[in-house]
Amino acid sequence: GPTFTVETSVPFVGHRCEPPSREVETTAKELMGFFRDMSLMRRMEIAADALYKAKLIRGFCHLYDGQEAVAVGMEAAITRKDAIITAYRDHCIFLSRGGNLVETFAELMGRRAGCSNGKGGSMHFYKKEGGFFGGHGIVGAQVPLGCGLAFAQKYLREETVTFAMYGDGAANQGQLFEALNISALWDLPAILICENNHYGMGTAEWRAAKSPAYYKRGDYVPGLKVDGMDAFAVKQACKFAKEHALKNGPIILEMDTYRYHGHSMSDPGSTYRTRDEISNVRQERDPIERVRKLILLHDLASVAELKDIEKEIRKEVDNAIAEAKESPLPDPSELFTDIFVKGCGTEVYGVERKENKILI
Amino acid sequence: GPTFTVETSVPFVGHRCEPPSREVETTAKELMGFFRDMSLMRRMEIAADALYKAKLIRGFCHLYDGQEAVAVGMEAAITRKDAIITAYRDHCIFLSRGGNLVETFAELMGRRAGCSNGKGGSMHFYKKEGGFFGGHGIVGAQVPLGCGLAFAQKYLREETVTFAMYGDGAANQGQLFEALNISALWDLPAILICENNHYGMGTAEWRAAKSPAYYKRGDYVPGLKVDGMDAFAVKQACKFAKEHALKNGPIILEMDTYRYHGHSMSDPGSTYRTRDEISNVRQERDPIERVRKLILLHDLASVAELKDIEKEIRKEVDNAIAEAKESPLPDPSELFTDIFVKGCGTEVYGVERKENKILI
Amino acid sequence: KEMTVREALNSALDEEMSADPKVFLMGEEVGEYQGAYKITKGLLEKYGPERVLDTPITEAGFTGIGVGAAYYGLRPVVEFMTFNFSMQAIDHIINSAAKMNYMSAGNISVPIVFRGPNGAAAGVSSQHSQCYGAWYAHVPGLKVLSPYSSEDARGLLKAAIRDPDPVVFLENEILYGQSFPISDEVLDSSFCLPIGKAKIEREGKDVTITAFSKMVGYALQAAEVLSKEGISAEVINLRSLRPLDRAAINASVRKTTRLVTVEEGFPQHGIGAEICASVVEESFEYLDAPVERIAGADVPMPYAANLERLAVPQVDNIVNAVKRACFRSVPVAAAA
Amino acid sequence: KEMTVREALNSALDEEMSADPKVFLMGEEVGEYQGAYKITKGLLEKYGPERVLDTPITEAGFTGIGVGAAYYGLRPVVEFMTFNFSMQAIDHIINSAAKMNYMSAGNISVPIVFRGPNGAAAGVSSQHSQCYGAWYAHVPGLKVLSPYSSEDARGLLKAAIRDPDPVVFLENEILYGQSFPISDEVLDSSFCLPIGKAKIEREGKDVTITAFSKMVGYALQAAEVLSKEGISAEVINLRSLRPLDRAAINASVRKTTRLVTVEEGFPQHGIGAEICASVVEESFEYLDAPVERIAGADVPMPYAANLERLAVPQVDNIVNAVKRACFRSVPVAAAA
Ligand SMILES: Cc1ncc(C[n+]2csc(CCOP(=O)(O)OP(=O)(O)O)c2C)c(N)n1
Ligand SMILES: Cc1ncc(C[n+]2csc(CCOP(=O)(O)OP(=O)(O)O)c2C)c(N)n1
Ligand SMILES: [Mg+2]
Ligand SMILES: [Mg+2]
Repeated sequence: GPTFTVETSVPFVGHRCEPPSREVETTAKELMGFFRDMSLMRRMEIAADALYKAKLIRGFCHLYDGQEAVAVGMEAAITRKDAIITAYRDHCIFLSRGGNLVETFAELMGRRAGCSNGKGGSMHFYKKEGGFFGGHGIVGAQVPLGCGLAFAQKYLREETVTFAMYGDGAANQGQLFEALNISALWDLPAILICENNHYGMGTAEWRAAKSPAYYKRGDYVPGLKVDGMDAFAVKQACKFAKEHALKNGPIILEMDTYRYHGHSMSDPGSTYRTRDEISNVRQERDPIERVRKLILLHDLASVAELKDIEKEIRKEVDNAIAEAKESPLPDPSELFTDIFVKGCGTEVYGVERKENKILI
Repeated sequence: GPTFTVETSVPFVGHRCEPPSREVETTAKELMGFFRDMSLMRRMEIAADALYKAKLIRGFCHLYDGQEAVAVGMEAAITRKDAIITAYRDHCIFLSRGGNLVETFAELMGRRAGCSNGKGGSMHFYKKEGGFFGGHGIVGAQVPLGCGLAFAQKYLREETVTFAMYGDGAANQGQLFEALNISALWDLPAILICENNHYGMGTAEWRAAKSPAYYKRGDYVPGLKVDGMDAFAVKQACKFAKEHALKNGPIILEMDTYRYHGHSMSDPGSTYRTRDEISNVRQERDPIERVRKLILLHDLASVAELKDIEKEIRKEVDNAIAEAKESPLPDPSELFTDIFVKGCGTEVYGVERKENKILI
Repeated sequence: KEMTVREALNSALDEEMSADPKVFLMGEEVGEYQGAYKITKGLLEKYGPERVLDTPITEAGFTGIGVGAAYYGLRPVVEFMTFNFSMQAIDHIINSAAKMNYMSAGNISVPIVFRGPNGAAAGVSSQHSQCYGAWYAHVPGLKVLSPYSSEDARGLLKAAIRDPDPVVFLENEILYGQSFPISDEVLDSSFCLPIGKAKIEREGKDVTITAFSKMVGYALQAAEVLSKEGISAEVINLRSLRPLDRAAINASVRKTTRLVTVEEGFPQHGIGAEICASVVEESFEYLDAPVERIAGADVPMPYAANLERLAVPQVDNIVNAVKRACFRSVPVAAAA
Repeated sequence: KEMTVREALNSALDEEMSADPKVFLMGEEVGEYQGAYKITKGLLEKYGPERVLDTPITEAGFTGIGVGAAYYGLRPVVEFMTFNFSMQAIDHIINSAAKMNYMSAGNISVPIVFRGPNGAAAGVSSQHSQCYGAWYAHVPGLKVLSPYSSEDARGLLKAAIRDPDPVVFLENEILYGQSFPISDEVLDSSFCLPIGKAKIEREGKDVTITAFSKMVGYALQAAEVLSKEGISAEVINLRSLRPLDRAAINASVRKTTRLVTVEEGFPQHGIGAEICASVVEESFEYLDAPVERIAGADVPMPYAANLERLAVPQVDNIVNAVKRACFRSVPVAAAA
């Protein structure tokens, strides 16, 4: 289809770099795709919330609703040969990298059909063949890991880049500064994506960071502040960053975004912020509504057609859940698989070591 | 005696702060004291080198010659109620905090009369009653520890500050950035002293740091670049920093300095830098020669009188070594002391646990 | 009277803060959020932000600051949201805290407590389920405590805070909400338990079961089952992993002649291995059967509910191990 | 022919780098400085700065980068200047590397080697002397190797680099300069040792001595002394701490009926504890005497030469322990 341009919600703010233009090229297909993909993510997370409340999902479960524009905008700017690594809030990134709903729900419920065969759970989704390296539970650890992916890309002369995603809370972690220094010294094609949703658990950004201007926190490393609720701004920034990183090494993108849910399922998400704050963001900045408006503005679909798509998605999600529920629990023998790629022919022990051991 | 002023070698360079004046007040007594103290430090370190070569000192031994102006300038600006913590290159700081030569040499030789009763060795000198908290072997770890001392000073409303010293190599450590952020959030009276001697072991600063402007590395934290070979510049900067820290929280002072010796005794110190570089620093910037010239310029002592002081120091050092050598090795029972302040009445085991255990 | 472990820990913190102005709390979400697991609930309000400090998510930085404050003479209580995150700061626990009094020949002591939930919770997978008991108890200079009941929690935490040495205090998330009967003596603010002493939770004569933390409850349940089958099990609640109460353990085994060790952590170089070695060293001739070790499976913790259940000891596993130690027949386990 | 352990390690790195372009080295001073202990000498010159990378002194950062590169399929060899500094990066070794293949159900494997000197050197005091053998061997998902001789060093390091899983490779600084006889077979570039297999260094029939790293040499010296007193000791060089070669250890003890374990690290939850437990579990009825554990003293490492000597096992200690295990009389130790 023909291309046309949309303008980002607000200008980019650069740190040690000339920010890209606010005019973003797009197509009808892309716009409709953004709508569909973000709506699917939204619906999937809402469904996960319900499954958790129904006790079909256990432990931690960190939902991404509100932040969808970051996932789809980033994906629109890159290819599957580029790598992404993120923290525990990983369901939607998995989806954007080619993962499917059944793998997602099955993993969340600890079933065999899950993307990690039920062994990883909510925080541990991976899809190496789609350039997705997880899914990490330790705050900040994914940043050096991501720089390591970028190291490998450069080592192998692939001309691809890695996006390492982390939160505003994680942005204070020392290992991030260590990895950034090394990445800058070695010109690694590493793009640090700070998803600033303004809270790390119950702590507002300014209580955890003396300087919450995360796009500047690389100091000697360039940065860009981006409206993370605007998929087109994200896309533009990621394109810019990829070009930059291949030529000049690391760059930080701060995505100004918001999580609608609490931190994880045990957090109501309402003790450290006001309901007003949340509903204001929903009304003024929601990433899906923004795209819906653009679609209507450009007459690419009618209100009713968009509703139909949403209905379809709802069905898709319901079907996936039903299918995932059909998937059995992992076979008990799975307890002992995947410890190593290559066993050593020695015994591995279960709880009752006298009775419960196998050779691997 | 009457005060007069001397000018620092070069202007200070400020980062997010207005640097202090180059005019430094001093007295004859202070100048003579600087000469004496730095000469003593120099001589002590040279003697340690010889003792190491005579196999009387074992393991690591990191010498401070070349960097003496930092120790004496800092001490001149503060009181013993202020705290200092440093890394393994700690002999001279111990001295500046009131430690004596016999304790130093005895510790280096692992004798009972050592400041740590021979149990710590070169890297582990302490003198809590003099406000000296070590002596740490793990690169960078002393920085958060120092910020913790500052936390305690503030908690106890003491109106004192802590100087946390680290090298250019250590300056890239993530925990430094973590501690700085917390110190800035909590307005801790913590002064970070980066002793930039331009090498971390065999690695030149620019090979280890994308941005070797260490006084700026606090980003949102103010900093000052100081000629660390000029005791008066150091004194002026430390006075300035103490006032700043009590009012506004942390600040970084980068001391431009140089180590004459190799990193530790196994490093000849000449493979990664030229002999020319070293001798140039000795000729142009030596901290003792600088003070000697000032003394002569102001007619405070004659060339011969200064030589006499040096001779005296030499004797003092020799005597201390002789005395330290008289000190016996620790009693074997010391193996089991100081594990805890308060034992639990349980057994502690030696190598042969059946034969060699005691109740503590 | 009953009290949950959460209340026990909270009241211990409260009382020690009120008794000694040098005691303060720091950690992620300990203040305004009232603690990720609500252990510090109400303390910010009561003691103010100077003594209850919310930190950024930077364990190395804030733990180093805590240890430094202890060098200066304060008494920090550092909370790790879970002990998994203590690995980010472990150099400060080992090199800055544990070894300091020794290498300074007593010049600088380190009165600090590191506390938080340790080991497996429910459904939190590989990175959030590790037991650090054996690692910390490996290291001289540390005292390592692990409470089971509300009495333990109060008495040991108060002891830890009052102690002049660094203490690692390993709690269990699943126990936080569990209620235990509690006496007036234990509720008294002067109450304190000795460090380094185990508690015989249940006397018995046929076999000794050692356990700590949540596994004490499982061991007691197993003992109940076994008593119905005529086996009298003595259950030792270790309470202190370092120093380990070797005297109590060996005395019990000399009486019962049989030993089953129970822990949720990984087996190799675990708590059970040390207890076994201690008994072999000190009471070899008393042992009438091989020591039975029950431990977490030697695999990273899986998420799926059925695998997770297989990965940590259940009451049945303890019962089976005791029967093997007593040479009773045991139902054949499902093939692995 | 003879070869030092340093040369053995260097040649193993060289050969594996030349065989597989995905192998690269990173760490502090590994390049221009030729390695703090010269293990990587000449490799920068030969393979260039893209494959031999000097890092800043930021262990968490560069280890994370190494692990990430391994996720992508490279084969990093990460040097810690000493393993004491691995604590700064231990979260990446445990949570990012060891658990990854499991929690991703095999989607992401981690072919990486973490290597460097471990344990006590000479006169380097508390913070620079810790043995991390037991800690790492506690954790599923890791393979943990510790060479003694030049043959071990070559064969095990080559095996580690070729292995698709994360390997912790614990060297010993004092052994670097030691020479060992070496055969043509071992010198061949195809030479490789199996992971998980111990080596009987010396056959014997009266007592089994297990050891690893530098302590193998001490155990062999002790065996020599003992043979003169009519005691025939079998010396097992563990080589692999995880997986532990329980089969070899138990087979030997079943033959000799007596066991002495030797290690330089801290005793509690140490290597000896696990070996003792394994033998009690599998060969209890064969044991004719209590197991004797020889280990580092349970204190931080002191600096003074006399205390340091008391803090780590000496040949005499091993001889004494063997005699006790064999019920021979032992000279009375100096009172502690
Ligand atoms: C090292 C470490 N410390 C603490 C935690 C517990 N924790 C998990 S998520 C989280 C908050 C992180 O906030 P942020 O980085 O802003 O990401 P967000 O959850 O907002 O996406 C905390 C404290 C952890 N997982 N790892
Ligand atoms: C965490 C850690 N990594 C590595 C080392 C080994 N090491 C000791 S000193 C040193 C160089 C430090 O250089 P710098 O910070 O510039 O201080 P300087 O020695 O120049 O005073 C290194 C790498 C260590 N002690 N701790
Ligand atoms: Mg956040
Ligand atoms: Mg330096």
